[in-house]
Amino acid sequence: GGSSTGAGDAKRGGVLRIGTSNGIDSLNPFVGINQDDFAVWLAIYPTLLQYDTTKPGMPYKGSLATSWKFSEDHKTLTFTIRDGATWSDGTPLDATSAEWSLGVMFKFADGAAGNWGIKDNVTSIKATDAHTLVITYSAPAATALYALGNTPILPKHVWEEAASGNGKGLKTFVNEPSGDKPMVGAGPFLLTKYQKGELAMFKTNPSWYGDKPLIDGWGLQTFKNKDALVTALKGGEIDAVGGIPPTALNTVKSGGLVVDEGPALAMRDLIINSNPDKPKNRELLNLDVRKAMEMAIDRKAIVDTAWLGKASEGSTIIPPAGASDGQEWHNDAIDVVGFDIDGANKLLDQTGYAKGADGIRVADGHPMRYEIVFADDESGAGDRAFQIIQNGFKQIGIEISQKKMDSSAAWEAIYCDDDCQYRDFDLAMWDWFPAADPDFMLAAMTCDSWGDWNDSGYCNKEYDALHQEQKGATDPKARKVIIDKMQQMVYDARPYIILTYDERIDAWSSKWDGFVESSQGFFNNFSTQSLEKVHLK
Amino acid sequence: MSEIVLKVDALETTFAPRSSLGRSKGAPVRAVDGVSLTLARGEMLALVGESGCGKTTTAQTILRMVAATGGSVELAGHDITHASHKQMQPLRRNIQIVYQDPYEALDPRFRVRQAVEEPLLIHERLSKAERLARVTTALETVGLTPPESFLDRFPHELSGGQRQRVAIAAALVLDPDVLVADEPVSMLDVSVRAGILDLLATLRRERGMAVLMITHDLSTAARFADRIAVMYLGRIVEEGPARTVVDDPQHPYTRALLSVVPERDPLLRVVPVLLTGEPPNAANIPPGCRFHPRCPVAIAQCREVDPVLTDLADGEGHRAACVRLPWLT
Amino acid sequence: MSRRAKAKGTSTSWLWSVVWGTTTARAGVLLLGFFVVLALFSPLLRPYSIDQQVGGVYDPPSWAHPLGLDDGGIDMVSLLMEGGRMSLTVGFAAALVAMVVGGGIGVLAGYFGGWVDTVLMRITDYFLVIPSLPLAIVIAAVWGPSLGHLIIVIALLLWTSTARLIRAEVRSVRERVYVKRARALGAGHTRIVLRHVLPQIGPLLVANTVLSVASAIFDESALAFLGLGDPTAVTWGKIIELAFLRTAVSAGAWWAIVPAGLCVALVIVACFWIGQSVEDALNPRLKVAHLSPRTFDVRRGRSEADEVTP
Amino acid sequence: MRGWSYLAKRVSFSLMTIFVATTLNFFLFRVLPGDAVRNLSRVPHASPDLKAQLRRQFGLDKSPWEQYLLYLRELAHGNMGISFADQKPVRGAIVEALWNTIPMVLIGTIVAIVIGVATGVLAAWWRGSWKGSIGTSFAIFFYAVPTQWLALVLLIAFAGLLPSHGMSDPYLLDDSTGAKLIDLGRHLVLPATTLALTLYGEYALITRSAMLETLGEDYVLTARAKGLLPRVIVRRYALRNAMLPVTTLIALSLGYLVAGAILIETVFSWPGIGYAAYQAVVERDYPMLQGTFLVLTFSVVLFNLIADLLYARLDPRITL
Amino acid sequence: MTLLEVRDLNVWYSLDEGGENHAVRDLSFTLDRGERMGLVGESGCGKTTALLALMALLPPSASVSGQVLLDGQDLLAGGEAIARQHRWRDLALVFQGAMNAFNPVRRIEDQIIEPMLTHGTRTSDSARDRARELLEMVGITAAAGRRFPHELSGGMRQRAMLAMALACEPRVLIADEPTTALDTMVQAQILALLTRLSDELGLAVLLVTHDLPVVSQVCSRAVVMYAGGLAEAGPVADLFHRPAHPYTRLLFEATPDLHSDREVVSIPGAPPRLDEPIVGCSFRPRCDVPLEVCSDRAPRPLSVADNPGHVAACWHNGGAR
Ligand SMILES: Nc1ncnc2c1ncn2[C@@H]1O[C@H](COP(=O)(O)OP(=O)(O)OP(=O)(O)O)[C@@H](O)[C@H]1O
Ligand SMILES: Nc1ncnc2c1ncn2[C@@H]1O[C@H](COP(=O)(O)OP(=O)(O)OP(=O)(O)O)[C@@H](O)[C@H]1O
Ligand SMILES: [Mg+2]
Ligand SMILES: [Mg+2]
Repeated sequence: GGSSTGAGDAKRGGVLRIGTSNGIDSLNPFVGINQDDFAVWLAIYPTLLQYDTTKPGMPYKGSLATSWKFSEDHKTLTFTIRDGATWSDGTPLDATSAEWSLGVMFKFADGAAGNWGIKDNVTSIKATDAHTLVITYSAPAATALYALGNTPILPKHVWEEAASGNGKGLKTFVNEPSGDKPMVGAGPFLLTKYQKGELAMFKTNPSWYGDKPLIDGWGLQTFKNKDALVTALKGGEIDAVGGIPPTALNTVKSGGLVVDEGPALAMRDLIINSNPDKPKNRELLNLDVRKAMEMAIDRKAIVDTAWLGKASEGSTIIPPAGASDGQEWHNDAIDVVGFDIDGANKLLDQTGYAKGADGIRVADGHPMRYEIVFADDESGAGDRAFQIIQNGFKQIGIEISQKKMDSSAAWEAIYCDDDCQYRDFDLAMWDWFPAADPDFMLAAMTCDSWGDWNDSGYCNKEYDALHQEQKGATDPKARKVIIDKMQQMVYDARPYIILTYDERIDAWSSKWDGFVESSQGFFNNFSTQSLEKVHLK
Repeated sequence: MSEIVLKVDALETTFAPRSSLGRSKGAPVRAVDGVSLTLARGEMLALVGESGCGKTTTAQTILRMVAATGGSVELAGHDITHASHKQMQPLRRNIQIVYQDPYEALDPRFRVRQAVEEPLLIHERLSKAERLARVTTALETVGLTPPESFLDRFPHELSGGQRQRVAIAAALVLDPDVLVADEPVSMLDVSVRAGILDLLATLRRERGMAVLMITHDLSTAARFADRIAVMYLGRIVEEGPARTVVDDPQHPYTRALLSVVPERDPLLRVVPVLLTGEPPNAANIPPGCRFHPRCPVAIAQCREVDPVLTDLADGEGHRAACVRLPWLT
Repeated sequence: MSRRAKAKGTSTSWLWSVVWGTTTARAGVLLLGFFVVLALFSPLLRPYSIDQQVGGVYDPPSWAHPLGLDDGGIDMVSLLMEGGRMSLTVGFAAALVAMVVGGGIGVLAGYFGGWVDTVLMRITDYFLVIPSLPLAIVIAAVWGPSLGHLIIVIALLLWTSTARLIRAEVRSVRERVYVKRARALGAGHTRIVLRHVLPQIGPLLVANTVLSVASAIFDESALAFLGLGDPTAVTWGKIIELAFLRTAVSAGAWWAIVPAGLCVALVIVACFWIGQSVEDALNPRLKVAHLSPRTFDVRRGRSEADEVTP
Repeated sequence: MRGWSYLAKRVSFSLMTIFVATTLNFFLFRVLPGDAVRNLSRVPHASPDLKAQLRRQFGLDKSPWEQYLLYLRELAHGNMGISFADQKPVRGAIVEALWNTIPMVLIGTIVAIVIGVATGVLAAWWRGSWKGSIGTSFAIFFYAVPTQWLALVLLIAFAGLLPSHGMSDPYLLDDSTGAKLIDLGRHLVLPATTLALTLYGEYALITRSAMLETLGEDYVLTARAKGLLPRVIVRRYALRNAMLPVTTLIALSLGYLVAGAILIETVFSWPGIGYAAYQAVVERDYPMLQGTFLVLTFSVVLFNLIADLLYARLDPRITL
Repeated sequence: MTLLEVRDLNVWYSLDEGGENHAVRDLSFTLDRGERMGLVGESGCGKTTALLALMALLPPSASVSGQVLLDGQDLLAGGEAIARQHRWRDLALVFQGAMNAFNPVRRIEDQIIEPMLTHGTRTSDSARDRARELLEMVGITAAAGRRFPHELSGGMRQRAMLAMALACEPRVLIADEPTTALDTMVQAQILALLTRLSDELGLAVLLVTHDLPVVSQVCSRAVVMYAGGLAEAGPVADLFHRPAHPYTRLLFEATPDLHSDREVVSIPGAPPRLDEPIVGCSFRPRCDVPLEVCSDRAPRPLSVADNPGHVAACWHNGGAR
C-alpha cells in the first residue's frame, strides 16, 4: 500500500496520468453509469459527504456539509453547510444550491434521475438558510446518508434550463467543457478537457473549499485494450493504473512499479432461476440440487486459474469489501459448503435423479442438461471459470453449455421487463458491482424487484420483511444483525451461487508517492482522498 | 428442279443496339437484310461474301439460334420462323450445323463416342447397342476408320481434320435433310481441306443431303458447290450456278471478289480490282444500291435505286441485283 | 498453340495433374493435407485434454508442452489441433456454401443472360459494395454467435466474388462453339448446363473454392477476434482472441498468440498455392512471357536428329 | 457525349447503390436484439412514462415505414441522428473518426502501393528464378497472415519502443506543431505498418499476375522486335498496361480498407471509423452504427466509382 | 547479293511436362537483297519459330544451334545485346495479329517513332515527320497516327504495322501471316501494298503464309517447310511447274483453282510429332511415292537438276547412299 506523508513537506506540482480500462461513459450524471463516471463527478462536483476510505468500515466524513444530525425519531436529517464555498466561476455555493440540485434529483427520481435513487421515504428537501439543509423522511431511514452523501451537487445556473419542464433535457444535456474554459464545478478538481472514449483532463480547482491537492492536475486516459494499458504503464506513458489484469501482474511487478492489491467491491455469480412458477426443469428449484451444484464448484481452482489467485472464494451476496457508515456488512460466519464431488453425488443420488447411461442424471424424465446464459463481458476469466464449473458438474452428472451473449442480449434473456412474470432461463453467469451500502444488493433479491433488478426470480416474504426492517434500523450494529440473517437466507436458498469476490490490483510508478492507503484503491467513487494527497517524490 | 428442303424468303435479322440508361446507343445492326434462297434435296449452295456481310447470321437465323425480325424460313414444308421451342424440337433433327473451328466444336471432355451420340440422346430413344451401332456407322461414313480406334478418344487426341470429321459425324448421325456448314475448312490446313470438302460432296450425292456451305473462298465454292450466292451487306447480290457465277460474273462486287482470288500458277498473274472506301458497316447501310459507295462503275442512279435480284437472260437461274444490268458490253 | 492448350480441356485427371504436377501446388496439397489430417484425428492425436488444466497459467514452452500453456493452463499444442479442426470445418463449410450459392447464381446469370443476369448481378453488386466486416458484425450480433451462423455469415461475404467469376466464365463457355452446337441440336438448358457448362467450369470452381477456404479461415479469425465467433468452439481465431483478452502480450506469452496465427497463415498459403496453380494453368496466357531476364540457349554442334540411323 | 452518358450511368448506379444500402442499413438494424430505449435511457428504473417519452423522442413509437421515411428525410439534411451512447450528433463523431482514420490508412496504403507494386513487378520479371520466388513468398506470407495477429505480433515486438495505443500522447508537454507531428508519427508507426504489410502482400500479388499477363501480350514481343531495352519495355509496355487492372483493384481495395481497418484500430485503439463501428456494435448504438455503416458503404461506392473512372481515364479503349 | 543467310538452324523447345520439341531442324536458306521470298508449310511446321530465331526473339525455354548471318555477321552468337542493335534497323517484323501488336494505351504515331529514337536514326522532330510520311505511304492519313490502336480497323492497323516496320528503313521485312486474320479484299490490298513497297524501297521480304497461291502471286522464290525441316526451296515457278518434292506437288494439288474443275486432293495423315525423334524422311508416312530408303534415312537437301537456286530434300532427288 501507499504511505502517506505529511502534506507540508511534500513536493507540489505535476500531472498524475491515470490509465483505466473502464473509462468514462458519459459525463452527464443523468446518463453515465460507469464507475469512472462516478469517480469523476466526485472529483469535480461538491458532495455533502464523502466516505473515509482509510477506515475499514468506511464511515462518512464531511465535505460540503461540515456536520450532519438526525432528529430523535430519525425522520429529520439536518446538514450544516460550510461557509464561503463558491463555484469555480465565482457563483456562491451554499445550502440553497444543494437544495436545488438534490431537489431536481428528487423531483425526477422516477425518470431522468432514476439512478440516484434518493427518493426512498424522503418527503422534503429544504434549505432553511444558507448554512442549513433539512431533509425530512416519512420513516426512519438507515440509508439516508448513503443515498445523499455522494450525490453530486450540480450548478443551478448551468443546469436550470435542462431541468425545466418534464426534465427531459437532463438526459440530453451535453455536460462537457467547451473551448478552453474548464467546466463549472466545485470539487477539488476542474475538468478542462474531454475526448470521449479517450481522455479527460483535470486541473486543481483553486477555489475549492477543502485542502488544496498537491498535484497541478490529473488525467484519466481510457485504454480499451488492457495490454496497451499495461504496456503504457511500463513504458512510462502513464503513471498509475487501477485494475491491472491478473495475467499481467508478474510483468508489472518485474517492471519496478509499486503494486497495491486489495479486495474489490465486485463479485462473480452463478444465477439459478428461482422463480417458483418456473415451468421447465423444475428440479433446479430443489435445494439439494442447488447445494450439490455448489459442492461441485471448485472455487479454489477458479480463483487460481481464472483469476491467478487475484480473487477470493465467494459466499454471500455482500462482498467483504462492502462497508459504509463505519460498518462492514459481509457475513463471515456463513458455513460455506466446500468442494466435494462425492458429497454432491451422494446428495443427488438421494434426490433420486439417477445417472443415465451417458453419465448424465435424469430428472423427471429429462437429462440434466442446461444452457448457461453467459454475458460476454465476463469473457476471459469468466470463460475459464465456466470451464471449471463445467468439469465439476460433469462429474456429478450435470451437463452445462455456454450460451454467450452480449450484455444487451443477456439482459433480454434473464431480466424481467416491466410486467413480465417469468424469464425462461435455467442458469446464468454474470457479475455484480454492488454499492458501498448493502441496501441495493439486498433489495435486488426482493419480490418487489421483479421486473427490475431481481434477475433470479427469488421471492421470499420473510426475507422481504427483514429487508424493510433493516431499512429502518438506524443503528448500524443492529442493522448488521438483520443483514447477516438475510445473507444467510439467500445463501441457503442459492438463487445465486457466489463464485468469487474480485480483488483489485493497482500499480503506479515509483516516481509518485502519497497515495492514501484505502480499501477501495487509489481511484474510486467514494472519496477523493488519494487524488488530494498524491505527489511527486 | 427437285424437292425444295429449305426455303428462305426475305429473311431479316436485326440486332438491337446496346442501350444504356434506357436510351439506345447507335443504330440497329441489320445483319441480314432481305435474304431469299432455296435449297433443293442433294444440292450444295455456297454462300460467299466479305467478312461481316451476314453469312453466319443467316445460318444462325435459319437454325433459329437467333430470332428473325422479318421474312420466313421453311424447313421441309414447315414454316419454322416463329415455331415455339417445343414445335421446333422435332424439326431440329432435320437441320444440322457444322462450325468453322474444329478445335472448339467439340466439348473437350466428351469422348468421340459421347460427342457423336449426343444428338441421339436428345432426339431418339435407343438402346445402348443401337446407339453404338449408329455412332459407328456415322464414324465410318466420315472416314474415321476403323471406328473402334476413335470411339474412346478425346478431341485433343485428334488432328484438326479428324475433329472436323467427328463434328460432321455428329451432325450426320440423325440423318438430317439439311446440313449447314459455316466455313467448315477455313481453319484447317490446305492439305486436309479437300478431304472434308469431298466428304460433304459425297454426302449430298449419296444421301441426298442438302448442304448450305458458308465460305469466303471462291475457289472452293466454285469447285465444290452447285450454286453460289454472293452476299453483300446482308443481301444476296448475285446468285447462280457455280461455274456461271465464277466464269461470267455480272455484279461488279462479284467481279471484284473474283479478281482478288490469287492464282496457283505463278506465271498467271492477274491484276486485282481493289475496292476502295470504308469496309461495309451493317449498322449504316447506304441508301440506294448498298454497294454504290465502293462500286467502280457506279452511276448517279445507283444512289437512289435499290436494285432487286433479277433473272438474267442466260436461262440458268443466274440472277444479280445491279442497276446497270444487263451490261451493254 | 494457346488455342490447342485450351481445347485440351479440363478433366478431373487434368485437375489432378495440375495439383500434383506443379511444385507449389503439391506443396500446398501436402501442407493442407497435414492440417486436415491433424484436424480429422485431433481428438485421437491430442496429447492432452483441451478442458483440463495441466499446468500453470501461461507456462512457457517446455518438453512436455512444446508450445507452452494458455491462460487456463491448457496445453497449446492440443488447443491448436482442436482449433484447426474447427477452423477448417468453418473454412470448408463456408467455402462450400459460397460455392453452391455463388456458383449457382453465377451459372444462372451467365447462362441465361438477359434480365436474369441483370437482376442477379445487380443483387451481387449491392452485396459487393456493402462493407463486409460490419455486415458480418451486425448479422452475428443479430443471430447470436454460433458455428452455423458464422459459416453463413462468412459464406455471405464470399459468394459474390465466386458468382462474378463463375458468371464471366459461364458467359464465355456459353459462347463456345460446342455449346452452340448443342443448342442447335435442341439440347435443353438442363442438359447443356449439366453436361457442358458445369464440367467446364468445374476446375475453376474448385480453384475458387480452395481460395475461398483461405478467405473463410481468414474471416473467421477476424470475426472471432472481434468477439463474434462461436464462444463455445475453439478455433484459431478464438485462441488469438482469448490470448488478447487475457493480455498475453503484456504477460509476455507469445506462444499463446504466435502459433495460432501461423497456423492460419500456413493454411491460407497452402490454399493459395493450390488455387493459384489451378487458375494459372487455366490461363495459358500466363505461361507465355515475351520478355524475361533469361534468354534462350545457344547450343553448339549439330542436331542429333540428323545422326539417327537405324 | 458518350463520355457524359458513361459518367451519368456510373454516378446513377452509385447513387442507386447508396440508396439500396441505406435502406438495407435501416432495416437491418431494426432486427437487432436489445431494446433501444433501455440502452438509450441507461436507466433500469426508468418509469414507463419516461420510456414512452424517450420512444417518442427517438421516433421508436412510429411504424417502421414512418421511421424509415423520417430517417431518409433527416439523412437528406445531413442529419445522421443522435448517438444513443453519448447523446451527441452522430455526424460529428463520424467526421472526427474519419479524420483520424484517413492519415493512418493513407500512409499505410501509400507505403503498401510503392513496395507492393515494386515487388510485384520484380517478382513477375524474375518469374521462375529464386529471386522471383522470394518476392512471391514474402507477398503470399503477408497476404496470408491474419491482420489482427500481425498487429499483435508487432505489438509484442515493439512494446515499449513505440506507443501502442491511440493516436497521440495526451500528456505531451511541448505543444508545438513539430512535436505534435512527431508524436503522431510515433503513434502511426505500428498501425500503419500493419496495414502496409497486409496490403503489400495483396498488391504485390495483384501486380505480379497483371504483369505476367501483359508480359505475354504480343505487343511486348513487338516491342522487343523493335529493339527496345528491357527496362523500357517493362515500364512503357508491361507495367503501363498492368497498371490498368492494378489501379482499379487498388482503388477498389481502398474502399474496403476503411472497414478493414477495424481490426487494426481495435488492436491499437486507434480512434478511427472502424473502431467507432465496433464500439457502436458493442454499445448497441443504432444511430452510430447506422452512420458508420453508411459511411463505410459510401466509401466503397465512392472508390468503386473512382476505380471505374480511373480505368476509363487510363485505358484509351474506354472513352470518357 | 546474299543479305541474310540461315545455316543449319535448329530450335528446340523444352516442354513443361519434360522432353523437348524439335521445332526447326537443320533449316538453311538464303535471302537476297530486294528479293521477296515465301516461307510456306502446314500449321505447326516451325515457320514462326524460324522467324523468331532470325531475330533472336525466342523464349527462354528454347535453345538453338546454327547460324543466322546478316551480311556475314552471326546474329545468334552475339547474344541479346548484338541482336537488339539489328532488330528493326536491319530486320523488321510484322506479326499475324496486328490487333495485339500495338500497345493499346499508346498512340500509333508514338509507337512508330519509338524505334527511330531508340536506334538513334532520327531526332524526335524528324522522326515525327517521318512517321507521318510513312503513314501516308501505306495509305492512311497522317492524322490517324494520333489515334489509339483500337480506333483503327483491322486493315488500317495492319497498314500502320507496315508503316512502323519501315520506320528505321530496314533491309529485310519479315511478315508472319500478315493477312490471315483479314478479309480477302483487305488481304489483296495489303499484299499489293507489300509488293509495291518492296519494289519501291528495294526491301527484301520474307513472307510466311500457308496460302500457296499468295506466295505464287507475290514472291519470286519460296521455301517449303515440313515438320521443321526444309522440304524444297526454289523459284516459285519451278516449285509449281517442276516440283522436286512430293509434298510441294501435293500441296499445290490440294489447292482448288478458280477456273478449273481439276480434282483436288488431300494429303492423308498428319505431320509427325516433333517431340519424338523422326527416323527417315519425315514426310514418308504421307508420301504417295515412297521409296524403301525413305523409312531408314533422312534425305539431305540437294540441288535439283544442278540448279543451285532450287533444292529439295527427297530421295527422288537423289542423294548419296
Ligand atoms: N450478336 C450480335 N449482336 C450484334 N451484332 C451482331 C451480332 N452478331 C453479328 N453481328 C453483326 O452482324 C453483322 C454480320 O455478322 P456475321 O457474323 O453474320 O457475318 P459473317 O458474314 O459471318 O462474317 P465472317 O465472315 O467474319 O464470319 C456484322 O456486322 C456483325 O458485327
Ligand atoms: N513456346 C513453345 N514451347 C513449346 N513448343 C512450342 C512453342 N512454340 C511453338 N512450339 C511448337 O513448335 C512447333 C512449331 O511451331 P510454330 O509456331 O513455329 O509453327 P508455325 O509453322 O508458325 O505454325 P502456324 O502456321 O500454326 O503458325 C509446333 O509444334 C509448336 O507446337
Ligand atoms: Mg461468320
Ligand atoms: Mg506461326
